[in-house]
Amino acid sequence: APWVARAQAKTIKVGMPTILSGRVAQLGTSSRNAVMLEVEKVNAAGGLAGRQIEMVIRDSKGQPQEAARVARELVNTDGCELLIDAEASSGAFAVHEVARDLGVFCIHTNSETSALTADPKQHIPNAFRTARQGVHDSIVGGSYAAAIAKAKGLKKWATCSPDYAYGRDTTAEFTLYLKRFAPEVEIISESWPKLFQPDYTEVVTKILQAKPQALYSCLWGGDLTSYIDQANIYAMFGQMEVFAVNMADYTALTVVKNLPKGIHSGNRYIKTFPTTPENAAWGDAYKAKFNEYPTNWSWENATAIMLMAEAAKKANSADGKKIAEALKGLTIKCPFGADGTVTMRGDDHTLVGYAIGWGTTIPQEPYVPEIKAGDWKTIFELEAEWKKSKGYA
Amino acid sequence: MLEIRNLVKSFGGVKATNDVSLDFPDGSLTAVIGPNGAGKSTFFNLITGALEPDFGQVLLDGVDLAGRSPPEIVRHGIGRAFQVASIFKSLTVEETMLAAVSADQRTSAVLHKRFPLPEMRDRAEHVMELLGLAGKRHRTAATLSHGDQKLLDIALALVLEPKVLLLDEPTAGMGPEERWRMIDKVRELWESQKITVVFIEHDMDIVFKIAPKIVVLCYGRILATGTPDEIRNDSAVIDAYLGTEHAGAAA
Amino acid sequence: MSEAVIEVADLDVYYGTSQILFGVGLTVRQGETMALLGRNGAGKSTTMKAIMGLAPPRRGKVSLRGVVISGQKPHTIARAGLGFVPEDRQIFPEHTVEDNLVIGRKKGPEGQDEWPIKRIYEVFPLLEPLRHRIAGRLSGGEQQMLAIARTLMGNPALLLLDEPSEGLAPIIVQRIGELLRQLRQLGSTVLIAEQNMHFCLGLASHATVIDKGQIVYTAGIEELKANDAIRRRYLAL
Amino acid sequence: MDLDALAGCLSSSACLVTQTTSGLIIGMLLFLVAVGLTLIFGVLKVVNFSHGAFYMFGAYFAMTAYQLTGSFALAMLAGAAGTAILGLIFERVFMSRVYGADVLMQLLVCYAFVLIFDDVVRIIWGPEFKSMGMPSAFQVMPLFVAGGVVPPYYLLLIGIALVAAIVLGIGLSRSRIGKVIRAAAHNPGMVSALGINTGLIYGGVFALGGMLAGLAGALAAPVRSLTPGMGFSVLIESFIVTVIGGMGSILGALIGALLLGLIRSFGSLGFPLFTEGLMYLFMVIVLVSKPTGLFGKEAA
Amino acid sequence: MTEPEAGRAQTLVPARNGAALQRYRDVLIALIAFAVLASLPLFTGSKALLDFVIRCSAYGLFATSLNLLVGYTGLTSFGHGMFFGLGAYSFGLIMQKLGVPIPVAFVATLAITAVVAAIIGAICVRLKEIYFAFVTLAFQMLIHSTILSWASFTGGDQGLRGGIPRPASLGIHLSNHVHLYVTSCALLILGLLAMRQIAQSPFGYTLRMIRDNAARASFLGIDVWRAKLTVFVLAALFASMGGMVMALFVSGAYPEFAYWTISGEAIFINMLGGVSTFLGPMVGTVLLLLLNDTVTRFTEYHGIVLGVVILFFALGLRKGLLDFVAEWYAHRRETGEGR
Ligand SMILES: Nc1ncnc2c1ncn2[C@@H]1O[C@H](COP(=O)(O)OP(=O)(O)OP(=O)(O)O)[C@@H](O)[C@H]1O
Ligand SMILES: Nc1ncnc2c1ncn2[C@@H]1O[C@H](COP(=O)(O)OP(=O)(O)OP(=O)(O)O)[C@@H](O)[C@H]1O
Ligand SMILES: [Mg+2]
Ligand SMILES: [Mg+2]
Repeated sequence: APWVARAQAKTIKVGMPTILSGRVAQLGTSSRNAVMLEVEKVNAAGGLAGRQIEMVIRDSKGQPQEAARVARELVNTDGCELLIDAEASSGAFAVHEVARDLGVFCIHTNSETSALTADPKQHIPNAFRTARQGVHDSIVGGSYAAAIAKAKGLKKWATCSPDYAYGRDTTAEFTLYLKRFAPEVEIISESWPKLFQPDYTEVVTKILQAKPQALYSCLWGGDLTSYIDQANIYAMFGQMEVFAVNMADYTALTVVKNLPKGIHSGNRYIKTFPTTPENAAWGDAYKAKFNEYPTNWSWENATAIMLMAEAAKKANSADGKKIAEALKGLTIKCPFGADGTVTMRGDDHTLVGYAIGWGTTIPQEPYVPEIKAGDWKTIFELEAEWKKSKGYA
Repeated sequence: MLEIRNLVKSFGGVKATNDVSLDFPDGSLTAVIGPNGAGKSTFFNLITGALEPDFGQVLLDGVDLAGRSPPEIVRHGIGRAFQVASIFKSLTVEETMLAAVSADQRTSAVLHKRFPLPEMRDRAEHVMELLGLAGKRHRTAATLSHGDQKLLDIALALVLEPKVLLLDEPTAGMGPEERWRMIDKVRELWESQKITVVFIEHDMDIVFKIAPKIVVLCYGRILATGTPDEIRNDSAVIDAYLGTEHAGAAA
Repeated sequence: MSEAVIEVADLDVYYGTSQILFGVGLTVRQGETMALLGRNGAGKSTTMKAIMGLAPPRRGKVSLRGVVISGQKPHTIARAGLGFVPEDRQIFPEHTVEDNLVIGRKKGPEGQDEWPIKRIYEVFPLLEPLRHRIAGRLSGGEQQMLAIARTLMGNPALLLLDEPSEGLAPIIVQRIGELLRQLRQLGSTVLIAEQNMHFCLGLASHATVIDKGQIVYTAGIEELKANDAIRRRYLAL
Repeated sequence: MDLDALAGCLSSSACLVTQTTSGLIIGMLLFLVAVGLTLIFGVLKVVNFSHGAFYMFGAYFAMTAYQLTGSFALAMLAGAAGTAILGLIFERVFMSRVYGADVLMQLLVCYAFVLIFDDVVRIIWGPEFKSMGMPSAFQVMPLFVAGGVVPPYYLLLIGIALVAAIVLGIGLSRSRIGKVIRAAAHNPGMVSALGINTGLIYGGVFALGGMLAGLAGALAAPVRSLTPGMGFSVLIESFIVTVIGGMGSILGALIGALLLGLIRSFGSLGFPLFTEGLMYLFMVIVLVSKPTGLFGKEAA
Repeated sequence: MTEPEAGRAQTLVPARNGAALQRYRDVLIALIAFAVLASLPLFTGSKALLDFVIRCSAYGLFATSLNLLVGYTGLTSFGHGMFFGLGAYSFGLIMQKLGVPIPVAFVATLAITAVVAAIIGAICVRLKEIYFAFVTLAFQMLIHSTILSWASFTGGDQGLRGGIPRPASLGIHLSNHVHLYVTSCALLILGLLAMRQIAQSPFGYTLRMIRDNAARASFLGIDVWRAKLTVFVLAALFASMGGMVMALFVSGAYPEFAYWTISGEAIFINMLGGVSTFLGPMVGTVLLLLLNDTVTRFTEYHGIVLGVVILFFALGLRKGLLDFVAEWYAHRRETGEGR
């Protein structure tokens, strides 16, 4: 019929609820930037199976009920056929329910909560995730930290992480793998500041009291920089080794004025890791266009567009169902891949093979000169074990 | 009969009510006078439960009410009006009356019927007529004149059909004409309703004219009790309160 | 005839949408004590508030020694030389007596400073021993004296007194009467609103009667005492 | 729950000193914000929901001044003076129009400005968080007092807050202007009838309150990250402080702030997962046993 | 007596059974409103419009219930949102963990809310004014903290995951969009009708007395504490209903539902719409949601836009929209009749 032809020819609308205001607006904005950067490329190359992508991006203010509302509206009113869910935790679960309800194709790009894809109860055929996963991070971080603990004899550890699911789960998993690789380690003190807590004085003094040899923290963003500033004036960094998984992120690295040397951190997005020209070029292109470095959320969203484009090509269709089918198990070339590729794992719809590693900071660019890459083989093994222990597999 | 026995109340160091004992027989009309700060309003507050006495008894027909809550005391039959008219500013006169009746009929917590219930009407109507407020039934209380607000306050006390009515300066802030109209109304009520009335008043012309019995409070104590003539000529009262203008000789 | 201290002309005042004053006009001259008489709700307090700028008039003007003051803020009017003692005294209950006085202190419009605190205590000897007491714990009469004294601290050219005898024991009323007579002898100009006729007639030199927001009668005090019709009709005497 | 840690700390003098000073530090900064709040409430009867925004502006002004001049003193001055001016304008142009209206209307105006101010900051300084950095003069080793650790910068902070507390406390109770302000709190109409410009007092009090919050923001800027909306959590805590202390009482704000600081510092030892809840619980307990806060006066 | 008074007096004198009539009128209006809303899906295919009405139901029930406290009783609660959250969570958890029929979960949630509200209310209503406001806020934050900390039960900050099951019962399939829509409308209308009845009952007038002058009310024999507690619990029930509608809409419950900002929004809605008319909060709800949905489409600086709109209401009208209209209308009628 003629109207089908017209529908085929017209643009395809992709809806994207994200957080453009409030405390994490910076991250939402960086997600939007990355998406726009990639969409331009895809459109220049002919679009999704011949249809030009038109992004419809809406602010959810970080409220789950708004995220759900916006997602529904994007599909029901604005005629979006695909969704990119660039929400943090609870918003992602809310959009996930919308995707379940409406059956619309959806890629979660920012939620690192493992359960979102690992838990079979959450599984729906039309939803995927391109965000890094907490458990992957912890396996790599744990083994890295264990090696240093062994080498330097760090037995007494303290933790200090934000008091919400991400902070608690990541910390628990990190210590799990740390102890697995270095059984002599003992956690002697735990602190759980609130998310967005402005003042960490009591936390800092508490840790100083405990006199640990090493400290693990998954504070991030402004909370991490506040914490560093406040710990600095207590001269804390000279007294223990610090492992802060979210330190090596440009949002934090470029902001801290007196960045202590030698903080151990996992990579978030950094243009020097993986050390490939593609990655460096992508980082520079982003910086040139938006006058700031990409964030962790940027690469995750960019990857989503790359995957969608590739899947559409494979399916030769922009239809959500077909893209979803093609996406399963799809491996594409990608600047953020550990070996130059990333894969959308077929059985649990989550991204694997992305670059993941740890290194230590210096106060100026490139900030983390050397990063030791994690080993995906170990990750897969331990992940499978972890899934079993959680009853997911 | 309302009997007060050894009532004591102090605020910090000040003994606002200091061992007061008084009897108010059924159907009596008594004026309470005394210098500013003598403890007159405090005395009323103690009787009505607004304040808890430190010591002493408030016996109404033999039941001790001292220390009970205002709603309980009201339900035993002691109503009061206030020195500064205490009303519901956004309700109309009629609504005010009806709501007060509702409280007295124990229907103030009824949820499933519409306000007003038919059985509230007659009493509210009666008291509005009695105090001449019927013509202003649809006026919001806040827009009433000062005198009408005081009347409404008294109407609130009356509509509960109390055995004892305490009026704290019912004529305060009124001009001479309204003052007399108000006090005539009080006397009329007293005569027609056969209730016990106790009122506080600073206008000696009024007090001496209508009160058969006068109690003088001073520094929390009873300085004197008696008929108008006795009080007028009591030298202690003249010194503490009356001054020369209202003293016996002048009257 | 002595100089007019305050002239009020054609004052209309509204509370919200209801008009309270209808073209009120009156004049008080130097050294006079003018009584503003009328029933409840006649508009006495409103007139005073309008003069003070606390109830801004919609029409008409108020001038103080020829200078128009209506339309100004209350504090400007007070600085121009008006002193106001309101109906319910409005002392500052949490401050001490002396603090109340200190808050009221200001120079007169011509920089005169006729009422240093020492003189206040001379005129109000009862206040001196109470100077460190918390004003909220004073008796009504003491509070009334304090309110008058506090206003005098501001060296007003004209004193507005709204029902100074209200709610006070007879003996206190008597004492305040004596005080006001004393002030009058000292040459103060006073506008006083009253319901208590005994009190007022013995004090004032002139009287103005207001009814339903309109001035209905103005005369010397002796003339008013002689005019039975007016007294009966408007003052219920 | 970790009551052993708490008990262990209570029996060690070093820990006691460190945690007490840490409570003091938290409390004093909170006090600076809360005292402005309580002052504004005490005088204007306005629950200033936009107070956190003044704290935020103080921090941003200080950061900008510091970046431009490199002088810490100028940065503090910019934070305090800038917010004072902002407070004055805010009160004179907007708040003064809703006096006498419903309390919730005033709240609404404040709330509108919370929204507006946050976006204004976002437009001027960007959505990303910033850091001012610690001036090198304070990048020194912390002091050791009786086994406890105290950074010199925090000593400065405590000093400034204490001076503010004393000056405000004495100023309000002794000076004529203080008496006038308290009187205006009670009865603005009468105060103006005595020849005092209440508008000026209101504006002045708002400016003073804003300035104190701004100063707190400026003092916090070197050790906290700056972001739009940063005033928010501080605001909630200052509300708890003022309510515990009794709305309108300066002494109450001081005691409330210190108590809250101590709860935080010792609570984080004993109840690391419920420190926040502890504050609310404490507030509930205080209000249930004393319905107008520790030093609050019964509303007349 | 001025003319308008005379006019009103006449209409009210024979109104002996006017009270009952008024109730029939309210029921009639409710039926018409429901009929109009329920037939909406016949005329429009716009799912967004239906979504909008569902959200209006949730927020409308919640905001109107707050007005029972704020407008009718003079109790300004900063923590009313706790019952919105409580409703959403209790309902969600019951459905997820017990799998009972929806009406059972509905009633059970109301029962839970009543118990919790009675306990919290018993502590709160003793306090006055700003202290009441803040102690309710403190309780809300306590509940919010609990939801966050008790992650094993509530899912912590991630909310109730995995959706709320919506099995059919009584022939209603809530997983069907239109069924959900009609059910929400029915709950809204029933809730509003019930609240209207409360407001116009003798108890409603007791509340007004307490608002104006609680001390005087107690001297009329009213147990002020009990009346306040009763309305606190009643209001909580309707807020909880709103929370359940919201939980059904998003098929989940999130800690944001119990955060203080949700209370703030309800206050804000009340101020926008007006607190002295019964339907003011409903008007405010529609206004705020419309504003929110349109402004967020066009700018991420919605704070400024929203702020300016609020300022317009607060400084320009100085009252809620419906209050303003009502006053304007009354004024017009008065001057009109005066002529
Ligand atoms: N709640 C209270 N707290 C402290 N002191 C009080 C309180 N109520 C009254 N007082 C004090 O008790 C004394 C008696 O006051 P009360 O109001 O009974 O006097 P009164 O005789 O009614 O005076 P007036 O004729 O002026 O009304 C006064 O000194 C007053 O300051
Ligand atoms: N705030 C107000 N709002 C509306 N009407 C008011 C207000 N204040 C006073 N009125 C009305 O204005 C009229 C004049 O009041 P005003 O107080 O000036 O009278 P007054 O002569 O001082 O009476 P009184 O002797 O009772 O003090 C009265 O009818 C009163 O009801
Ligand atoms: Mg009294
Ligand atoms: Mg008057």
